[in-house]
Amino acid sequence: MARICTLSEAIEENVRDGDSIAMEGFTHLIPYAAGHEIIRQDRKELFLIRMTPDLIYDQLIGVGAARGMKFSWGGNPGVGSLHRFRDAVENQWPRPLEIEEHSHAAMANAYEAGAANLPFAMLRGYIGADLAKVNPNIKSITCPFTGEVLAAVPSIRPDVSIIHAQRADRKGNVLIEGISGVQKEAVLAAKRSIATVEEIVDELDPPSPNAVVLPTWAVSSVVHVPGGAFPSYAHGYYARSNAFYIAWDKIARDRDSFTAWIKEHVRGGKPEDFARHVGKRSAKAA
Amino acid sequence: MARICTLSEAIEENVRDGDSIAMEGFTHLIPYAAGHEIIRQDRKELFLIRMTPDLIYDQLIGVGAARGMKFSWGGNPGVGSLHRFRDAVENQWPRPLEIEEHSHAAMANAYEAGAANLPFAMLRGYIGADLAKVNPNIKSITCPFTGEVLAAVPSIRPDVSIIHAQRADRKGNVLIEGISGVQKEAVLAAKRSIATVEEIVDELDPPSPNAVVLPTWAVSSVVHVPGGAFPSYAHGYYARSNAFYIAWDKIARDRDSFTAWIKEHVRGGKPEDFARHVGKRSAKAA
Amino acid sequence: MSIEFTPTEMMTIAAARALTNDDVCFVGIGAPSAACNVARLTHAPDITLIYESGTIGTKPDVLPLSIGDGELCDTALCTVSVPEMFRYWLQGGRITTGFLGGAQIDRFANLNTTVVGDYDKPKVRLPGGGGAPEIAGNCGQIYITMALNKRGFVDHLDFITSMGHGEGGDHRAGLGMKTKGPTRVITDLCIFEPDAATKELTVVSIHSGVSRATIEENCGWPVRFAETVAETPVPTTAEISVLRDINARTKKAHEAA
Amino acid sequence: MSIEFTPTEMMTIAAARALTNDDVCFVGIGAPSAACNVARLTHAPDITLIYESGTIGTKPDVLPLSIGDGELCDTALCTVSVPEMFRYWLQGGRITTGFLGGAQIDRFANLNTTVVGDYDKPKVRLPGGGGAPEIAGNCGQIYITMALNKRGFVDHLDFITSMGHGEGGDHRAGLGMKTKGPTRVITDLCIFEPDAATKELTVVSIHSGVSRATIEENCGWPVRFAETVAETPVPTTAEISVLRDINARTKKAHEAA
Repeated sequence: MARICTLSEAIEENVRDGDSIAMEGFTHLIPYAAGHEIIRQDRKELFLIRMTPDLIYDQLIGVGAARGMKFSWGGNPGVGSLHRFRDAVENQWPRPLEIEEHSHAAMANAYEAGAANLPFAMLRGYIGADLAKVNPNIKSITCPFTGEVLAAVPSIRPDVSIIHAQRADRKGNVLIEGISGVQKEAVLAAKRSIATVEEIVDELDPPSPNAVVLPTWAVSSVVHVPGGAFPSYAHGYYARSNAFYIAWDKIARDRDSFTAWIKEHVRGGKPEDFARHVGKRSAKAA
Repeated sequence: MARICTLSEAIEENVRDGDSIAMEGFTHLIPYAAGHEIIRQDRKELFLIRMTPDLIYDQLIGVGAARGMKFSWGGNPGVGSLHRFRDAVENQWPRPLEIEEHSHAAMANAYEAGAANLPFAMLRGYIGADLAKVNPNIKSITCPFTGEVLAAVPSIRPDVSIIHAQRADRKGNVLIEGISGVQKEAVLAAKRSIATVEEIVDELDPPSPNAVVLPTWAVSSVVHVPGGAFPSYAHGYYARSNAFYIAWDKIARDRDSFTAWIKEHVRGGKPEDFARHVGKRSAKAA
Repeated sequence: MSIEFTPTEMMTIAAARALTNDDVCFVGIGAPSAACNVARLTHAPDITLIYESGTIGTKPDVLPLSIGDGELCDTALCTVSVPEMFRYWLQGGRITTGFLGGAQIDRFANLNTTVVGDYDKPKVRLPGGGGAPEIAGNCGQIYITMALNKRGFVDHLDFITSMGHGEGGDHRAGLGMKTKGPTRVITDLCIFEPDAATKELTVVSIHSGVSRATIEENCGWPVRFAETVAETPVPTTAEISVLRDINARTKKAHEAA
Repeated sequence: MSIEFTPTEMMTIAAARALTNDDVCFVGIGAPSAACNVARLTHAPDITLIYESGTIGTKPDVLPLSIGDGELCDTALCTVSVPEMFRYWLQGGRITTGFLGGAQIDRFANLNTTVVGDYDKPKVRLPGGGGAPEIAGNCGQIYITMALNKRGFVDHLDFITSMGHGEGGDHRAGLGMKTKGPTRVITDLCIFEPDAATKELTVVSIHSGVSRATIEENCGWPVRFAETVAETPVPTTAEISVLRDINARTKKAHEAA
């Protein structure tokens, strides 16, 4: 059974120094509030896992919380570079960042294999691509029936996975709606997991028997954090702040302006601050 | 784009003598009307694929339409034996039936691998089980990262798959709701596919963005056959006729009574006959 | 006051008692389904019941005839595809307890539901394994419910559909299986548990009014009894009435449909 | 009457024209997204657009800034998980046309979006491949849109993120790839297609008002021209107005949000 608790408690209990951690959400439902709490609690030596590192990992990398990162596309979507990520890789600032780079297909398959308790994933992929030459975690496997050769990658089994979702009920069952990305897989592949949610309701009342639901016994902690996905979005609650994504380019381009932003908005902030984004943005919600 | 046509046309165009054919539906949404049309059109030498052969394949086996069958559980659920299946295996009546037997997990994974265009599926399975000794299509594969040994089975790639679903729109997009089994995988794994549906509507209007929908360009033919899943059921339309499943035991136990039943209800029947089961049973619908 | 009850009722209730509120249970049809739902309607209201059709957290009001009756989906927390059920939930190691039965069982709790006789020329062709081979391997532990008689409890299986403790001892662990396998076999006459070392099924509890001789007469191998054998507590009024109520509702529903 | 248009507008419209009603199109962000939606709003109303976030059959009213904007899900036929998108739909061979762009391209339409310089000590760390390596391999064919300039069209790639025609000739088929790979590269100055035999990119159509010299000056390798080179028809009033309308709506939406 998931424990319903505060964000501070959830991070305290589930995220440890040195952990491999997956914070997922494919553009949608990115758990920003949880990312900020990890920075406030000063976690160190994390190995970050995420298909699209996005601003959330740019922030964790920029404060020096990460020893390494496994990823498949490290940009600011539709805007440009992740400057903190680039600064870490190009200039080792604020510290070197070990990278393990894959394609989206490989990452998605590796999460899927992790959820299915398999040691590796196979795919028709990486043919003619140089990534296989620089990443020793891309190998091959031969079909025992046809002799075909396929790419193989290790499954992803994070110490902890964190997601944001629309709703949980009071037992801790969690509903995800809209673009669901790899969140279900990330939670099921992990040893421990946290779901932050927009609302906690009496009845989950999914819109269809086939809705994306994580049962309470498959999640470690559930936390009520309205607006917790800002500047990403929550389908049915608030829209993506494309303006913030555009603004981030300038904030993150410079080490000092980044550090000042973190000091003011993250170290000086709290989970409840995210709630104001719901009101501000709800007019755009579906 | 799927062609919306009659059941007779759909079977005529998509099902050929000698085909490997998957008719799926896990207790729910079993495409019985399509099975009857295949018998009426006298298809021969079919290789039947289905996790739970159920009454639908008991009928096809009993009329001698099948040369072989790949399956994982061949009983009348909650009732007992499939007598026509047993008669074929035990006494070669009306003809011998080649069988390829798997577990549910292996079949489900093999459909999944077929949909994903992979040549084989792997699973943690069959350990200590004798099936691996009698089925040469159960092999093993070694993880290139951990050295672990997993079971491997060929993916399922039917010539044609047939399913029954709740609704299609006029473009041929198909919605499945409730217990969705392996139907999506069966359709995507196949060269050709038919969906019979309870209703054809102007707007599909799925209840959630994450509903189970097959786009029109992933299906060959869509056919309006109300009641087409009887005596199985269609969630939201009519309930399972448990009474018919119980009655089948007596009908199928004897070769003559089986043949008489087929003559009267299948060879002498038509797809429109299924519609009466909707009215009769709609009181039980969800 | 004494309650009248049948051996089958005793078997179902003994199986129900083995379940707890924290169990996530992979339910088979027949006796397991009755036992799991009696547990849910008595001492374990928060138990999670999963049927292999993909229904998670289901709370049926009548027992399903098939593994995928509409009732299971209507009352479930959610319903997933069958590949997802077998991949993420069963193989994923998320199920604490699996329930199995079979046509035949041997002293190491291996099960046969495939054939009597030779596989290629069977005397009796049974339905086959369905989910059993991987339920046996991937659930945290396995409970088995079967009526005790010589047709079912046999000295030698013609076919091992799903592995229990194999040839006993550490055979199972030696094949790399990390789950416990069968930890309890609940019959209409008694309850067996595997011996800690040899893994041979051993009678640990005898149902009220049953003699050791009756157990021995109905089992196809020389029965071992534990050093201390308990008497299974008789069904309570509440247990019996919940079981009979659900059976009555089920009968009515299946006949009507 | 002549219409004023920019080279970028010409590029987008030329790309849109390459698409048909029957296409099932895997859409990238930026120029591909504009081209696909212009096609949908002009000559190909029934085209199926798929974004890698899992949205199938989407009909956005404004262009998404990211690959997973809410607009894509709101207007989609359905939305699937990302593993399903990459397994059943892309790898499943269900996509007829994939759209790619990149930081760098070579004469065999291989693309680099990973690094400039050495992989371990990059001069510029680019975002990486994302979906590109498997889009390049698993879609029926690939269209590429990129502005033609020496920074992007280079003689040698530092890193092959996604394979086009490799070293040319039958290199691609020799690696077991059954899909066509890049069949068209649409730039702001001209359109390239791979030579049937050598697979080297060859100019087949030049946009109105552009000289061969301009193309040669902006390309990092000696440009080949097809025997017959067409002049790309200028945008129609309808095409331009659809493109400008959607760009205007998009700008307004992104600034507001």
